[in-house]
Amino acid sequence: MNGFMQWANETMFLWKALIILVIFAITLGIAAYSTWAERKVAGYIQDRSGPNRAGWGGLLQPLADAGKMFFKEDFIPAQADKWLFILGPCLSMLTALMSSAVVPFGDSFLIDGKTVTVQAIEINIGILYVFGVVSLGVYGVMIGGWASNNKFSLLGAIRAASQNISYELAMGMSIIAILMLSGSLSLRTIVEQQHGFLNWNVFYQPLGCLIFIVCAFAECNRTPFDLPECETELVGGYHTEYSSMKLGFYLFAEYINMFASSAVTACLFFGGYNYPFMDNVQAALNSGLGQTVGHNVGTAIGILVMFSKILFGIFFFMWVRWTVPRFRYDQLMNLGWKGLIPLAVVNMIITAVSMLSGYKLAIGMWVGLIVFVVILSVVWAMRPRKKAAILGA
Amino acid sequence: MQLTNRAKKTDKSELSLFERSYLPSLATGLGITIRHFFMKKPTIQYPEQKRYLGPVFRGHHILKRDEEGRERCTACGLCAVACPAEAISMVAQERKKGEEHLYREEKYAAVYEINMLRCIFCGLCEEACPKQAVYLRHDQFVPVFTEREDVIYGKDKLVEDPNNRYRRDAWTKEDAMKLWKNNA
Amino acid sequence: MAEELIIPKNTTDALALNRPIVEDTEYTTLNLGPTHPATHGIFQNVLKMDGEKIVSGEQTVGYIHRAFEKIAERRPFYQITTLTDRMNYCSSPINNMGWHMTVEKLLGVTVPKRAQYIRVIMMELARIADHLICNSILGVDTGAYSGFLYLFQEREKIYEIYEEMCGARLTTNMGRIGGMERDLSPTALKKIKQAVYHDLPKALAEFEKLFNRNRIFIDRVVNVGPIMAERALEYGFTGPNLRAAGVDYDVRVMEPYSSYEDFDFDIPVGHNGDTYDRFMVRNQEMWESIKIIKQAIENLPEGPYYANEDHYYLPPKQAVYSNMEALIYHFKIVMGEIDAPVGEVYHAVEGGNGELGFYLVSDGGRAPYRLHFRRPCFIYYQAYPEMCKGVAISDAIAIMSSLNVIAGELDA
Amino acid sequence: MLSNQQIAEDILAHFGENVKNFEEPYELLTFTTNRQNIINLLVYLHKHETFRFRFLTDICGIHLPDNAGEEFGVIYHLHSLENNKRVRIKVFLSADDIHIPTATTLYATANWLERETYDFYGIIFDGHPNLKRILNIEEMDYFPMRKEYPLEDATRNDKIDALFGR
Amino acid sequence: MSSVKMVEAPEGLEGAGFFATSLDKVIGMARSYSLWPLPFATSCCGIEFMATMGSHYDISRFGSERPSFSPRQADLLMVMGTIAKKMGPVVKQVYLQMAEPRWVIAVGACASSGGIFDTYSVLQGIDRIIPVDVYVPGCPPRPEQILDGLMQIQELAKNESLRRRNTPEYSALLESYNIQ
Amino acid sequence: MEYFKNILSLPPIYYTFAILSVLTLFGALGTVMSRNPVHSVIYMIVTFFSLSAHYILLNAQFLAAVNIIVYAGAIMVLFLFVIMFLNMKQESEEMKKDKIIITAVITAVILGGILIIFLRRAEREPVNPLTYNSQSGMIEVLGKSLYGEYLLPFELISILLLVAMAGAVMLGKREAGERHF
Repeated sequence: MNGFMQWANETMFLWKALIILVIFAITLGIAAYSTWAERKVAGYIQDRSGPNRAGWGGLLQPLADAGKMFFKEDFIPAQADKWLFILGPCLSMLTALMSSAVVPFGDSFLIDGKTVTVQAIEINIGILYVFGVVSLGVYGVMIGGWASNNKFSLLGAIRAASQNISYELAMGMSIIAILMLSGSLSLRTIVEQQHGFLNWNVFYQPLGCLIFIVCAFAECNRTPFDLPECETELVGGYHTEYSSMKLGFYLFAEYINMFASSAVTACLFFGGYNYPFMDNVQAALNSGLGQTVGHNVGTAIGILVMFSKILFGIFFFMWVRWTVPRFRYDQLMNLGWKGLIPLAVVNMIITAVSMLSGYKLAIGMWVGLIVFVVILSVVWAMRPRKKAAILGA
Repeated sequence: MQLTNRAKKTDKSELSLFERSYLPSLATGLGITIRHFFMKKPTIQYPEQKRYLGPVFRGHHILKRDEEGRERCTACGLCAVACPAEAISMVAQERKKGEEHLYREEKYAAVYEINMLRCIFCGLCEEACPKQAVYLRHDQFVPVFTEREDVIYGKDKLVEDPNNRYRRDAWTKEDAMKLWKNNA
Repeated sequence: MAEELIIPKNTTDALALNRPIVEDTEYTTLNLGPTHPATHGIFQNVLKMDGEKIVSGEQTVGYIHRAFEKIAERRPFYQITTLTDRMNYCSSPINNMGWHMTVEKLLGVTVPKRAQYIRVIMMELARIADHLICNSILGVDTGAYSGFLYLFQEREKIYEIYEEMCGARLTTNMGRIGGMERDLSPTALKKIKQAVYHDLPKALAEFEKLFNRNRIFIDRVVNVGPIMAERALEYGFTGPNLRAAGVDYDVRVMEPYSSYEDFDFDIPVGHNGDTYDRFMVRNQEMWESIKIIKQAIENLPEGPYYANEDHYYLPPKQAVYSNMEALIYHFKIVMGEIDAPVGEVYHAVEGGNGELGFYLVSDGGRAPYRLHFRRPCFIYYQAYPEMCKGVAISDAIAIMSSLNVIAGELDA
Repeated sequence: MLSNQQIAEDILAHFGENVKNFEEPYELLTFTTNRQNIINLLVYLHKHETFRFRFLTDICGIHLPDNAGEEFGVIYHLHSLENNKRVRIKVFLSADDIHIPTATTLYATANWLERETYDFYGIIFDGHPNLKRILNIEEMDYFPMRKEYPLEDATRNDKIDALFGR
Repeated sequence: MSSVKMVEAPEGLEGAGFFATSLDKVIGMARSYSLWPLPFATSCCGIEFMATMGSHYDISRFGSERPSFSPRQADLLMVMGTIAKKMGPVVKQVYLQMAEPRWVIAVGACASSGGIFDTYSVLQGIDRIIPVDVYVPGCPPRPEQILDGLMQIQELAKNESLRRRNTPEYSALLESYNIQ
Repeated sequence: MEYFKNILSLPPIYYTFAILSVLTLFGALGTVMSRNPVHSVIYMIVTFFSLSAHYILLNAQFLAAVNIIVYAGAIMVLFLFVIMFLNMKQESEEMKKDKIIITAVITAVILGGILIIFLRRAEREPVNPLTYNSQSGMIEVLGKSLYGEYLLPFELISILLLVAMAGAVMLGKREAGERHF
């Protein structure tokens, strides 16, 4: 027992456990309130007021939904594969919750002279971990969709599977350019490299960022890529047969995924917990409050910045959802395989060339991009044309 | 096939490279939606806020009384005939002596029932009534029902309450037109 | 007419309600409907699928068959409006006026100019309302929900106009044999002006910005479910769906009724009859309708809003109460005892979905002897399996909503 | 501009005895033919160089129980879009032999219209690819639009029929 | 927004730092603000339901804007429009597929009683095949009336005991409709 | 008894290893034994997971992650995908059972024999804790050796994969002008 205490003391086990718990709770909380936010945002975008009866401004809405779902009849269809039917939503929820483990939400706190990083686990293959977890996320959907023994569910599951696999490729390739820049797989290192404002990867990797965000939409099954569950085609898609809390898990997992992908996007491209003039702020804090307290307050500000980025990311997900129509299955595949993957390769080449050229990276990237666009336009202008310049001719 | 000289082809011109990149339409779309995000909402907070339904809205039925509080209905049955849903039924009765203060005409409806779930609120009964007795209120709905037994409204629910008279600006369309002229 | 009615033994519910639902367990069939969210109204499409591709399809209709034609044989002429209102409920005034014009044709009544203009205004408002729903629902079915709610706000304004006119929003019952039930009130006129000069153009322009050049949307609808003009004519297409295929057939121009010859408007036609063409034609038609309404308001003639025909048009209430002759007419009209001539008449109007025809056979009685509705939806929906052969299920849904199949009209 | 007179004369010249009862109610040329000639007539009008009646507007049935020997009618409305001209063709059938050839070979539209007519009146269209009920349930064993069947659902019990006019 | 009626806290025992309420009430309230409708729209009333979902009336204020077209996920079956006899079995099937607790609104004259369509092909009210909780009159009802119906269902949900769906009375009710 | 005492005194890592091994074997057996192909795939995923855990035990983080991403995350998804597609069609008729059993037994005997022979012949060098490089499974070391020492085979494999990909595309493109769903 003594040994354990010593070990715990050395590794700051309790603090770490506390941070993990807090991150876990915040993830769940944000996901729960994302459902409320989604309804509110949808309402405001559509000139409605959204839920406003359950509590002030409808704030109790997620609780009402959860309460209802818990006490709803738990229904397993007779023809369904019982175990897999239960396994599906659990897997979905599990993988969704796992992904935020390696996200650095803030710098570090100084406690008792020891440094506690604001991150659940720090591993040096952070991106690969995220990637691995994301690639598993599709199982929940596939298994659930298949086990329901319903044609609409199965179609949804199949769509989900092919969509997720396809977009993972483009996503991975867009990340490779980031890895080339940073030379590390650790999310914390990548975030630390974007210290300040102009160092954010989005300025070095605009194209990569775009591809990554598009893929994030696809991986989260959000409009315009919500084919696995699109209401007007497949009724409910993979979760057509689900009721009660199992359905709740699926819906919840979607929001957790949104949270996780916003967090990862913020870390990879938007500087994570970094914000403009943070050095000045930190210096002012340090001189005002002393080293320890100043550092901790600075970290807290960083965490707030990180969360505001994540929340904006979630808002962006919703904003896009209520704006655009969705793709068709084959168009989605075409976009992934014939659009995003080649673009990601181009992005890699541009990055590589600009790294080798030795010019300041950002300039090299932008020049490369402009050259690419010019070439593309020239090729486009010289393509053989048919007589009638109408759509689809 | 050209049949007239008024045909006009719709626009179906090809997309430019820029438009093909998805980005311009996405940007305009996002612009439109965010503008709506900050717009004033037209939502009516219904149970608290009620909307004026227009001067001739066809709502809850009412059997009018005249100025002296007598029932106007003479049980001629025209409303029942005019009703496409056959929702109105009535039993006529001769007015007895001493009931002149209750009924305006010599005959009156002893039973007057409307099946509120059959009724389609088309207003034909109001139009058919020669005695201006039956009206569809412009200010009140028929409430929702939870029991099948409640849906047939008898005279107790239909006849106007003398203490809480139903008022409207114009009782006929001719009156309404006069009103417009006066207001103009 | 047969003397005695034969009561069929099995009109009881039992027969219908104990029907087993036959579910096909073979995987490759997909039952789209009858309660599928994209079938808006209710009809069933049994699709044979190869993965996401539709190999063949067959529709079952009649899920809300309400026997309009049978009811019409038992109702006096003026009560049939309540039926026509519920036929194409997205644009009920058009059906309503179409029916009244048919009866007027039979009776030989001439409607005053003002009433005709008011009818045109109402019918064009209805056309806008109809196309608004169709186009915005196409948006919903392709995944963009917001446009639908933006346009529905405009529909709400059209409802307000109806409500001002007649007191109901959807099933208006606003026409009468020989004219209109009510005159256009100053408030209604103000609201119409506000709608056609300000709100509608603004909302439509915004909607077009949201969709017309949006590549995701264009990819979803261009070359989806095209139907060539010749085939469309064979299938009896009319209205926007035929015009999308390039045939400029419009009843309003070919056989003008209700003074349509007074108005200057274009007939938008499409290129190859695909979903995009149908969408664009409807969009363009809304602009044309706005044009027509503007002209109608500007040239709205003074005068009576109903024909001075004591036999068909109810006398004023005051007169009924004081004037014996008026009372008799009133009774006769309400009882349906108008002197209808024996004869048959076919009248067509340009409904929201195409040529809406009324074939009326009268034997001089109080009700039509036979009344047949030529319902455009019913006729062109036959082409659906052919149009969705070989496309993906998402396309099939886009095609269905662009056809604007209204279940009430489809099933009669 | 084509006049009804011209069309009528041309048809008479071509079909002679088989077409009769030419009328013009409300300026719509109406005439009657028999079931042996209806398809020929439709084909003739369809192929005709100047008439070009290529658009089938409508097919519907009618029941005339008091018309012995001709109890049922099928009414075709044709439209020539180029000439903007409509014609109405009627065919009457006896209740004992209620068959008529299908027009689906000529018009795709006719398919459902004929099915509807069958559904309502029980008129059998010979050669129809899929002649079964369309609007009503298939178990139904009568043809509801015939005059001898009542309109109402027999189970309604919330109205008083004694009121006059009903 | 102050004019909006908010949820009132459920009645319970209140004391210093102590607040107890029966589970029934809390869950009833949760259910009532999270009624996911299954819009079974067949005709005109369906269009009015669209209006109810629209910006002017906004059914989402009551937490009911998520239409569940899958009967498993729906709490409230809103039958809107004429139900023909051909459709009857489908309505029943959908009702059977719904998970408890489930409520049914018959919106409009046609669904409630057949309306003007007293004909051989139309079901004279859906309460002949499934139990109906609330009838909304009108043809079609205005969105306000549809909202009234929804609020009535909310009342029912709030006051329903968690055990109601297991009681013999309830199974007797279902039995009378031939539903096990 | 002695034996059990030995077991109890083993360091905890051995327990982990033992549990993982049991899990791996359980997954593997499940893959083979389950009748439902979808269940097989899921058992196989379990196997891959426990294998990845083995890699982590060996301090090969990169390999573990890649194993999950590539095998569990992509290849098995494709497997499942294909199986779901197959299941849509009617159940294929049952094959002759005894033939399968005979074939399986013969294959198992041969495979087992080979394994046993090779394992017995194999010589293992004991790990020298002094010279052992704990970073050898880490990504930097791996990358350096892949792009340095083994550059040629690495590039050759990539070309091979490219060729295979092109071939797959060609094979997949059966009908010209057909839309792909």
